[in-house]
Order: sequence, then structure tokens, then C-alpha cells
Amino acid sequence: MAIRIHAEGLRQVFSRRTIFSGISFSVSGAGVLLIAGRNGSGKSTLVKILCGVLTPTAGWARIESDGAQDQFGRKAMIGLVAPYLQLYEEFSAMENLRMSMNLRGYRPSDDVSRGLLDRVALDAQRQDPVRGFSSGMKQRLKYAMALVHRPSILVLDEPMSNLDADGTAIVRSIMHEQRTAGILVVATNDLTDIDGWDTEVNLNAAR
Amino acid sequence: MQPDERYGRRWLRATSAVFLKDWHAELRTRYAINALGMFVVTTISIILFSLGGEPASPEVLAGMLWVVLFFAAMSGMSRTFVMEEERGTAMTLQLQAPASAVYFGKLLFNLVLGAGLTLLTVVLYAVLIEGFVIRSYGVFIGVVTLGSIGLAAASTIIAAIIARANTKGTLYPVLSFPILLPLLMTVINATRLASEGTSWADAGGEFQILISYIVVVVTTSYLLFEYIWKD
Amino acid sequence: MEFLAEHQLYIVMIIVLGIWLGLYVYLFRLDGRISKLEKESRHES
Amino acid sequence: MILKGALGVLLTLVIIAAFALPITPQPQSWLEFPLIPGLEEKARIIFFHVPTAWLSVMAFLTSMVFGIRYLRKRDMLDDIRSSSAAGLGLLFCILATATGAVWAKFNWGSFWNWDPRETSIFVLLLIYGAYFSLRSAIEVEEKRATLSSVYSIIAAVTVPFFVFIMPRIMTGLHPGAKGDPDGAGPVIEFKMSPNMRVVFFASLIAFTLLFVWMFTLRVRAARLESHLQAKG
Repeated sequence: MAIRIHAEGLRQVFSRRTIFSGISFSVSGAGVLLIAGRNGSGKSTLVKILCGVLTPTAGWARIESDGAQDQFGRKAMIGLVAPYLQLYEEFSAMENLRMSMNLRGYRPSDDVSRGLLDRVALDAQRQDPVRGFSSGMKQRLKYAMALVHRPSILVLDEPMSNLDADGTAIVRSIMHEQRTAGILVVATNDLTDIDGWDTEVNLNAAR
Repeated sequence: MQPDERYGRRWLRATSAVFLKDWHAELRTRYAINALGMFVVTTISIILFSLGGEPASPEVLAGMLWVVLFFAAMSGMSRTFVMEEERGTAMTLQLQAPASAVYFGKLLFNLVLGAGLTLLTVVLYAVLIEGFVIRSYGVFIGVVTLGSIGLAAASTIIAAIIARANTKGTLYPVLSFPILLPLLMTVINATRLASEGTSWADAGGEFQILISYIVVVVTTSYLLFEYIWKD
Repeated sequence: MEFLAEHQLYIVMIIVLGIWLGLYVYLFRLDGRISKLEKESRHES
Repeated sequence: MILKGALGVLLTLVIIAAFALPITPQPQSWLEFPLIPGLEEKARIIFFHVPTAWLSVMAFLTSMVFGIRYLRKRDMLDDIRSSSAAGLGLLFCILATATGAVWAKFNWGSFWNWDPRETSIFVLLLIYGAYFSLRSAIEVEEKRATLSSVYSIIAAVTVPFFVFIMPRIMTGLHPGAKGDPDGAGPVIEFKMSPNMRVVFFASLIAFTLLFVWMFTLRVRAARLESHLQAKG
């Protein structure tokens, strides 16, 4: 299934302060998009626009796919891992995943949840409430949450934050898998996080 | 996982997931149940103290009942949205479920909360306040049911608005009151009619107003919710 | 003056007229000043 | 320019006509108003009170229409228009309440009686108050524009319910209301003589023009302000 992210003339203004303007790019399936820029250059803002949770002041970002359109639209195609994305802390890891499947309209499956938790090495803590998790464990669980619906686009904002060496290795293998399965979008300052990219959007020059 | 299920069923699953999430979180902490229960008990005892055994007219008692319910709703019904915003989970929800599923899930939660609140208040009111007599039970039950649905419907959309603003608690009654005033005036009048004794035919106009109010508020909220929910 | 003392209504009318004319002059001058500023900002850009 | 001059002349004439023309039981000439039982000399306030009340409603609708436009087009200028209209609406709403309260004191004996129309204007005042407290609570302009637009739409769809509710709950005191012994219907239709109507509608037009003028001034000033801030 061919998939493409296409953005044209994106501009974002908050209270008359221009964050960025004139952003245009396009990435196609089995490609990696790198969003680079210093702190405050609007990396997270661009990520939110791509995920469809923020309407840009001007321009548009579309996801074009020639496969069957999912009724949940963009939500069904995108998985996001980001520091500002929070988990429901009063529930356990299993409950969070189960809830995620329900919210996305899928019939929940414990096997899939166990498989995902195994993947991010959290299977042993699957019944513990997330409240007691360390920030690295939460970051791992966010990866499991983002992969629940096998998204064709995986968006990672600061992918390695709070992760130890084992966690970093897991994320690298997830990234490797995604770049063959669909589109991988990474927003980061640390270029050692990723092993090469196809398209780069640099926000430093985009005022 | 079967992504090819019909949209209606997937939407229903998402809506009930939003509702059940709040419901289970509530059962674990019992915050709303405890706090709102005590709120109702406290306000009713204040009314009892201030009446001091003096008989009050049906108008005053009908008004007081809805004053208790209004402020109880104002202290409890903003929580579902404000909590999402405070914990930063609003975006998690936004990324996964359609906006309409979030709205109807939250509305359902507030409807259940409102039903519990109304039941508790009416029972305590009927037991503790002597002058409060109901002559037309059917009409009274109808008015209280529709009234609590309308209260929850208007409170839910205003809660969604204030959760996105910076000041959360203080603004809530200020914004809700003008919206709820038509509903409150109607239910107070209908409650008075029910306690004086009336027929379904005589209270028919009140029911028409209540039903159309609920329909109008829910439809408008459904149409506008996406603008509030999305940044 | 005697005329005014007998017809208090005219005193009210004069006060109202005064308020209205004051408001009118104020709005008129405000309009002029805004027009001037608009012209200046158009020249700059 | 011509409109502004016309407005100046028109409202001046309205004020003079409203106060100077005598009210007599049997009008002899075209320059005399007939006496309306129950209102007498107090009828003169109609020429100022009704237009302010009319404008406070019109301003609210204007604000809502620009709010809807903002939601559709996301143009900050529409939000400036929406909030400017609401600001003027609040001003006219206060004027209508004040002139109404004075009239009520002399006609019905107290400043406030909770008559249906008094209650309606009170609700409108509450909505304006809520609208501006909501706006002041939000710092990000885009969010402020969206939320206040949504709120004004929700308010606008619930307010019409009062039209059905009021008559069931209270009797009206306003001239032309159901409780008026002299008959029901808007006061303009059945009690005003033709010459009163001329002055009344002239006043309505003059006040509307005044509103439009003040509205454009506010919008232009706000636009200048945003231009300056965008530059600096």
C-alpha cells in the first residue's frame, strides 16, 4: 500500500507570534522524514499538525493513501510517541492498551497487548498501575500504545528521551521495522538517534 | 483486530470506551461520589437550618431544590474534561477516538452522574423537608428526569469550554448560568405545579420546552464540539 | 431664563443635545485620526 | 462622509422632536403627539430606550455571525469584529437597562420588577458578562477567538427559549405586553400615532447608523493595533 505525507505552505502563528512559515515537503512510503530545529523552533507544533490535532494558521498537511480509507481517518494511520503525550496513570499497562484498542474502535485482544508489552520488555509489570512506573518505563509503554493499531505512519518526537541502553536498542529495532513498513517521522535534536533519512525539514530557517 | 467492522459499531465501541474509562477511574477514587454526596447533604442541611422549622411555600421549596441541583452540577460536572486537561491526557484521547465519540462518552458520564445526584437530592429533600409535598407524582418524576438530562447536557459543553480556558473552577457557574436559566425557570415552575397538583395536559407546555431544550443543546454541542476539542 | 425654569423638559433636551454633540465631535475626530494612521501605515508597508 | 453628516443632523432632529413636541390629549396639528394613557409625558423615553435595547440584541447577533465566520475561515479579523460588536453591545445593553430602570421607577414604582422584558435584558447582560470573562481568561488569541465564538453560538441558541417561557411564568408590565389592560401587541403598532412612528423609526435608523460607525471605528483601530504589533 503506497502512502504519502504531503504538506504545502504550512504556517503557524500563536498570538501574532510566527512559529514557522512556508513549510512544504512530501514523503512517500518506506521513507524517513527528519524534523530538525533548535528548541522553540516549532518541532512539536509541526508534529501536532501532522497528527491532525492542531489546525495550522495557513497551508495544509494531507495524508494520501491509495489503500482502503479507514473510517477513523488520520487517527487510524498515525501512531505518536511524544513527551507531551500522557498515559492514564491510574490504570495498569494492560488496561491502558485495552482502552486504546477500544477507543480506536477495535475489539480488544489480550494476546496483541501481551505481544506489544513483550516487545518493549514490560511484560512483567503489565498489571502494575502506570502511576508507579519510572519515566523510562512510561516511554516504553508509549511505544506499545503507538503500535496498537499497526500504524502506517509512526511519528516520534524525541524518540530516546528517558530511555536506557536496552530501551534505545528496542526503539532502534522498532524504527528499523517501520521504515520498511511505512513512513517514519522523527523530530529530534540528536542526529545520532536515527540511522539516516530521506527528507529533512529544517525549522531553523523557517521564520 | 478487525478494522473492517462497520463504522457505527466502531464508533459505539469508542464512545463506550470513553465512558467506561471515566466510570472505572471514578469507581477507583470515588472522588465525585464522596464529594458530591457530601455537597448535597451539606446544602440540604443548610436549607433545613435556615428554614428553622418554619413552613415554606411550594414556590420557595421548588426553587431551593433546583438551586441545590444547579450548584451540585457546577461542582461536579466539569471534572471529566478538566481532569483530561490537567493530566495532559486530552491529546492522548484526541489521537485515538473521534471527537464525537469523546463528546457523547463524556455526556453519558455526566448523565449518569446527574441521575445519581438528582436521585440522592430528591430523596433527601422529600424525607427531610416537611413542607415538600408532591401531589402529581408522574409529572414530578418526568420533570426531574428531563431536568437532570438538560442540566447534564448544558453543563457538559460548558465544561469542555472552561477546561480549555486558564481559570477552571470560578468561570464555570458564570458561563453556565445564562445557558441554564431557561431550563431552570421551566423546571422550577413545573416542580411547583407538580407539588400543587396538576395534570399531564396542564404541564404539557413545560415538557415541550424541556424536550426541545435538550434536543437543541445536544445538537449544537455535537456540531460545535470539534472546534473546542481540536487546538 | 424664566422660560427654562417653567419648562424643565427643555433643560433635559439641552443636556441630551449637549451629550450627543460632544459624542459626535469626539467620534468625528477619532475617525479622522484613525484615517491618518491608516494612511501612514499603508505608506510604510 | 455624507452618511456621517446625515447621522449628525438626523439624531439632532430626533432629540429635538422627541422632547420639544408637546403631548396633548387631542392633537390639533401634525406637530403634536397624542396622549397615550398610562404613559403620558413618559412616552418620550420610547424614542431612546427602545433603540438601545434593539441595538444590544443586534450587536449580539452581529458578534455571533462574525464568530461563525471566524470558525469557518480562521481569520483573526473576524474575531476582532466579533469582539468589537460584543463590546458595543454591552455598552448599549447597559444603556437600555439604565433607561429602562428609570422609566420603570416612574411608571411602575420601582427600578426593577422582573417583568419578562426586564428579565430578558438581564439575561443578555449576563451573557455579555460571561462572554467577556471567558475572553479575559484565555491568553492564546486563537484559542480565545474559537472558544468565545462557540460560547456566543450556544448562548444564542438557548436564549430564544425565553420567548416561550416568560409568558407562562410571569405577567408583563411593559406597554403592549399581555398584562396590559389596553390590549396586547407591540406598542409601535397600535398606540403610536403616525408622527410618533416617524420620529421612532428615524431614531431607530439613527441609532443603527451610530452603531455601525462606532463598530467600524473600533475594528479599524484594532486592525491598526495588530499591524503595529506584527511589525514590532
